Amino acid sequence: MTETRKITRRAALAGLSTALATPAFRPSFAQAAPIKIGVLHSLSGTMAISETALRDTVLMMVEHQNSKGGLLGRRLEAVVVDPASNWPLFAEKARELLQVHKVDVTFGCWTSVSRKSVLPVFEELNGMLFYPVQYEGEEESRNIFYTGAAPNQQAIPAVEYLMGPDGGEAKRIALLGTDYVYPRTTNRILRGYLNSKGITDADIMEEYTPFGHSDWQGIVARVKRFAGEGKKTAIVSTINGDANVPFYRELGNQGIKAEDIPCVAFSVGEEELAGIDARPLVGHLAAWNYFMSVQSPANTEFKNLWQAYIKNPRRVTNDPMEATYTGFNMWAQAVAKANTTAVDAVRTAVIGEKFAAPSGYTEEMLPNHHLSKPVMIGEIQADGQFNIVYKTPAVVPAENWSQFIPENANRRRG
Amino acid sequence: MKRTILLLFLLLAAMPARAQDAFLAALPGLGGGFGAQVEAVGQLGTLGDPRALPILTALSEGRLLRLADGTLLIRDGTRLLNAATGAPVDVAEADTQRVTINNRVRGALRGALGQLQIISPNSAERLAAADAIFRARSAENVPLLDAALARESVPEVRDRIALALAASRLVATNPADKLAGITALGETASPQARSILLEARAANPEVATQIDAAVAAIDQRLAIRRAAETLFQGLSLGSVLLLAALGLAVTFGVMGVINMAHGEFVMLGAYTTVMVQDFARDIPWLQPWSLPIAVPAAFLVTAAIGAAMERGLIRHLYGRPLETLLLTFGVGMMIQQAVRLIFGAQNREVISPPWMQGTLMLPFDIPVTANRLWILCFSLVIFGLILAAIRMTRFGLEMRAVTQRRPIAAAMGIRTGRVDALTFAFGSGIAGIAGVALSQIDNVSPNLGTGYIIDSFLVVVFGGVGSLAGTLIAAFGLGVINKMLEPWAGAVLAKVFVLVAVMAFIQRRPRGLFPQKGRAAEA
Amino acid sequence: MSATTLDTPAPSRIRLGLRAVMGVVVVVLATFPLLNMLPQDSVFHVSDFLVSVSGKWICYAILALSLDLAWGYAGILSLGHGAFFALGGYAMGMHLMRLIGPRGVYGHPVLPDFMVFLGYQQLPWYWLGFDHFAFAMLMVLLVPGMLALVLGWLCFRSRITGVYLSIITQAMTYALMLAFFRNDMGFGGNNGFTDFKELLGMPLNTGAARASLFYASLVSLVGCYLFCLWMTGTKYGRVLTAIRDAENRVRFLGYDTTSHKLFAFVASAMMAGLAGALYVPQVGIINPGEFSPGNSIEAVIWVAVGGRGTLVGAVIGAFSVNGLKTWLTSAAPDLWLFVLGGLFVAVTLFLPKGLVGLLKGRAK
Amino acid sequence: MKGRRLYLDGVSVVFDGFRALNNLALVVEPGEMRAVIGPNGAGKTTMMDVITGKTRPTSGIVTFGELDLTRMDEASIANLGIGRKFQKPTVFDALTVFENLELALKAPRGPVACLRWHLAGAGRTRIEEVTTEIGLTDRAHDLAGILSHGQKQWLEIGMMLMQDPDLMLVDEPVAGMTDAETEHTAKLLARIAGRHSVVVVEHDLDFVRALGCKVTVLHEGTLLSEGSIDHVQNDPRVVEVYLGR
Repeated sequence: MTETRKITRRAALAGLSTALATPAFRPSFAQAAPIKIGVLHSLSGTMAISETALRDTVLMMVEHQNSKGGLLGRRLEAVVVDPASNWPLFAEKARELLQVHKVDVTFGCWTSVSRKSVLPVFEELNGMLFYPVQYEGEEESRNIFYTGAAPNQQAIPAVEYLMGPDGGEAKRIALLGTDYVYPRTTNRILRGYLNSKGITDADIMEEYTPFGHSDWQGIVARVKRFAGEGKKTAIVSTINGDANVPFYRELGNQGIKAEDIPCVAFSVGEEELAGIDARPLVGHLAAWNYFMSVQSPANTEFKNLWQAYIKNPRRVTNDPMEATYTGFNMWAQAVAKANTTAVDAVRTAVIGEKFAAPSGYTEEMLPNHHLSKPVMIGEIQADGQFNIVYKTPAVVPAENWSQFIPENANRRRG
Repeated sequence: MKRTILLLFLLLAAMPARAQDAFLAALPGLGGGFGAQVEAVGQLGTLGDPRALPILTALSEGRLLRLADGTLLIRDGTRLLNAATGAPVDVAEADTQRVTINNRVRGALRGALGQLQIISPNSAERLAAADAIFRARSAENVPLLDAALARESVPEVRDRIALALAASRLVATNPADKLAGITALGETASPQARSILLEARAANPEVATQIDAAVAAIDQRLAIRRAAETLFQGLSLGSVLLLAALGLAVTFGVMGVINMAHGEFVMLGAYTTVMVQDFARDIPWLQPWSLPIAVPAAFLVTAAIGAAMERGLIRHLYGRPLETLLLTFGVGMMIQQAVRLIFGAQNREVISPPWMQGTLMLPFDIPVTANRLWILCFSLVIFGLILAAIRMTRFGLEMRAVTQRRPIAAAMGIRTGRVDALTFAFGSGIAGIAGVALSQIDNVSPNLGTGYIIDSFLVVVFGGVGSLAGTLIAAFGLGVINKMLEPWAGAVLAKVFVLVAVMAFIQRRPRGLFPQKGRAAEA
Repeated sequence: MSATTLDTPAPSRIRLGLRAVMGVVVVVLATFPLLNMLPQDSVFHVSDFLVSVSGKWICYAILALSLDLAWGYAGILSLGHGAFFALGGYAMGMHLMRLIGPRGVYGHPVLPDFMVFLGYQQLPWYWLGFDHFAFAMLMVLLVPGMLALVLGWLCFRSRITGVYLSIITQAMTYALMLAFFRNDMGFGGNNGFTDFKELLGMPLNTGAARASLFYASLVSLVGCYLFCLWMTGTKYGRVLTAIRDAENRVRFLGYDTTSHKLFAFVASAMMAGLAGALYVPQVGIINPGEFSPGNSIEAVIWVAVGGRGTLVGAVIGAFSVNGLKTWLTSAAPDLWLFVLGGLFVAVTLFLPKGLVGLLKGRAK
Repeated sequence: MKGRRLYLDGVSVVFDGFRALNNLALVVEPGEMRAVIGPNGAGKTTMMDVITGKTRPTSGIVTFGELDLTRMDEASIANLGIGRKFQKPTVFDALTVFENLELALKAPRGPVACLRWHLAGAGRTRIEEVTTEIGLTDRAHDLAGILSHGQKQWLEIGMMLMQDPDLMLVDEPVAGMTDAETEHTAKLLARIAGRHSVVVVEHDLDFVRALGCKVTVLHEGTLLSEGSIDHVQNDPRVVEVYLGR
């Protein structure tokens, strides 16, 4: 009981301190005007569950950078706003960050729709946004840098693994996803890929559910039947956020074992597993570009930094946090190189910038504003961590325009 | 029992020296790459050396460690044992590395463990072994299973061994064995058996007709089972709706208070479960009881908050239901954000006790998931308790008196204010209990309640405001209809159809399935 | 008894005062785009951000006005007004999508990007005609109007009132939200419509376009306000008030209350649709989130905070709550929900007549 | 005088097994004034509900002239020329006395007609007449909500007059009135009676006596006795169930 009370007070203090961290309250004591970092992540509403950790990551990086003496001799200052999981509010807050607070760079967004909502604002006002989440691709903007995975850096290697000897040589694939653009696109790309590998549409099951879907009995039972038709079956899950807990529970309770029907997920990381009893899920898979269990000096540094900041051993690191961390460092390197925070200069400077990321690989910002990243497959372990069973020997450059989408042939080149 | 031990002894004694060498030779493979592991596991399984059992178990449970020189160790509690000899070793665990496996190794392990465990004296282990062999199926296991079947005395285990034998025979080369396997598998209602048969069909064209017949027989059984499954799924969804709606049936149905913070009470109930569980985490004897303890705890916590809210805020707004709606919406916002700040926005882990995990078999081999079955029963028990509380206690009597004729109840000496507070607390407490149940199937996050509020209101209105029985029937009815529509329409459209149907129904019968009777309802 | 004693008296000072407040609000708003053109260092300079955000608030004010007509005057508490707003927004969004033409990512001459991408071969029939501005504007009013007509007719005819009506309208917007989230509906699913290029030949990402949309919204707000003012000033307005307070009694006077309520509800839905249509080009996105029941409840709260049953109250409520929200989501990102939630609680408990009630109290 | 006859026969209303009206018969001739009395729960208000369309009878015939009232809704029945004053005065509190009367004034009732409505000379004169008749001229522009109980009763009678109905159903018009007001009301109703049919439900026997009309006694939803006030007062059955206690 006492422990809970302590947590309460600490959390309340944390809340208060972020409130005070906004420019209205804190006197500026630096000689030069501080460099302003916009933080555009939902702190309330449905997406808060995922995005608050990214807010914390950026705040951690700002603190860390300041402890190293800031950038260009100037102090960094975070401007945190809450777009409240409301897409038009994202656009409004983006405009506010750029026009009112005049931020030099923004880290933000999780869902594709929030990114689509702010994209015109960043383009109009020539801002700079680092977007840290894996997404469906099919986009390119001079004002956005994508530090998460493109589909070729996550989905296709994962399915390749499932179809290989270590993954169980799957011949039938059930594509389960939340009904929005990321799963739809990813599955379209995967279908194209699977067809090219000789898996016909009869052996592909595709099913979509609404956000926050909590009753998976029927669908899991259908997957079981689908798998009961004589071919080795695997599940590819693009189920988003909240719906995963009930999905995995149902999977566990209906006795779907990873040895029989492995399930590989693209949106389930350490953070999501922290909310589930992972024991029945051991052996199911996830594909990311980083796992907390990666053994590398850069990761150790990242994890230590995080624990020193958050002071809660239960809080984990995950892929989008790593992408935020990498993006932040690349931006800082580019600012140092360009010797200014001006967007146009930094935009040029950041291309080709390399950073030894916590993933253990040296990642590079490509001219298409995406990163080259390694691909890793992890098996869920009982403690909610991932056991890395596969990683690409080298980084994979991002292809934001997929070759498996035929319309990309007549795409207008921007 | 004695017989098995004797048998073990005999097996061990009869083991030729060559085989013992093979055991030691196979062992290092376990610490190698995934390919080497699969091979080594396969060898150890076929050798049937009982010494392999603890090693393979350790490997599957992640307790097998490796020293830099390749020596394998088993972690047994706090001790480290040499895998080959079983002798304790004095090494710091920090110097070791855990041997990791992947799904392919896991599959091989299951088969090998099955082979080794089928002679175990423990019937549960033999059952698990039979299932493992059934899944792993290999022609090599036929003699092993034949022997196991001959000495098996527990009927349930016998059945499973027979099934595993059938599956193993299917991959055998002997045609008679094959046919026997097909026939045995065709007598089940198991989707795995169906899958195995279909898999074998391509490889064995000569028995295709028999396989087809067997599959058809299974399909027929499965169709019946599927109907039963759909019904159960519907009832299960209904029980969730019922739990979520019961609290509202009291606060809204009986008192007429529109509590938009109802979902937040459900969420608080779930967080109480988390807190009870965290509290019990370090107290071993308490651990299994954390869920049962959470039920009254959640009731008390949410009831207290409900009572405070009623006394502090809602009572000023009686007779203005729509304003209560706005007020409680505001309160809901604050509760949600408070929880987010205190517990964090992330999902919290709730551990299901073992009796709430996995699948249970009802008669006629209808599989139901344990947590959902428990929640279904739980919802009915809670429903019964509420009914009893309202019908048979003094409090229930006063509650009904106050809600029906407030001034007269007051004139008769009932303290109406107290009854209001208690009633609201009662309804809120039920919402908290619902939260305990929902923590077992849904996310425990600050947003937990938001998803249930509209459904709950619809259930109460559909059933007839003020009628608990109506709420019960509405919840189960909507659940079953939703699940019946789902395979055709998909999850989203099914839900949209149900919503539209309820709206249309309310147009026809504005007072729901079971309207409150009498003139009082029209006031 | 001379007839003069029964002449209708002049509007009370309070009422005139409220109208004056409305006038001031409109005039101040009207200067925003002009002041925006002043140099940045001028004290009177209004930032681009304030112009664009207040353009959005004006749309919310129209929505609040429409809700006030239904709730404050006719007693129909709709918890689904966000649906009408969103439908108007979608109609406008469809027009804007058609105007993108071959400028989309995939360069298809007719199909919007998301359709190309989901493998549509041709435009679904319900998208036809939306390339014409006039048709789209008609749909902005007709689609919400028709939905309100059907739903209202069913509900009012079966005498569904009060809480029941609220719950049904809430279920309606919830069902629509679920349906629009489906990609198979042909409305872009969760991503909805974004990346608009132009409207009436005007590129949308320019200051001029923003100012034009701002003034279009302001004119619409004034138009809707005057329309409501006129409507509530007629005998029809008094019938509505009478229905709100004692519907049965009005029936016994021989009024067919169903048609009266229906008329108000449809008019209100159309206004909400108009607000949505003005909102979409300004915020640059429409997605099914606009249908979420929470949005509708929030709109009700604006009206409650401002003061239901007074038109000016609805407008003031929309501006003050949204202004506060804009400010707090930056100034206190972790705590703003407490402030807003607390405000709702305080208003319902202590200011049942809203902020306008506070003004009235002062006046007396 | 168009004069239509109100005719009820065999009317029963059952709420959940409780018979509020039981095989009730009643005839009110055009221009007639009728008093209906009975103890609490005798079915007086239910009878009014049945006539005005608020409650559908479980069985029985209710006609007004040639028209079957059981098939019409409240608004159509009101437009047919049946006005009602409720037991508990219900006026529109948020409107002024004048506006209350204006709403009741006989005029097209549709939404569009209301939007285009202008109060013309004849209507205004009529409102003035009625305001004078109910003695509320001074309060014409006050909100109805701030009137006294008696004044609300008057206003409601005024609203009924504005409708110019053929048949008026008046439920307990003098409840809560002073003696002087009661007397005034009796005179007013008597004056009206020549032009309209009136059914008055009352408890106050002195008032009923003052009306000087035919009296119907209801008991347990059925007709117990009918005739002059003296006749019913001497009817032993009436004495037993009502007056005797």
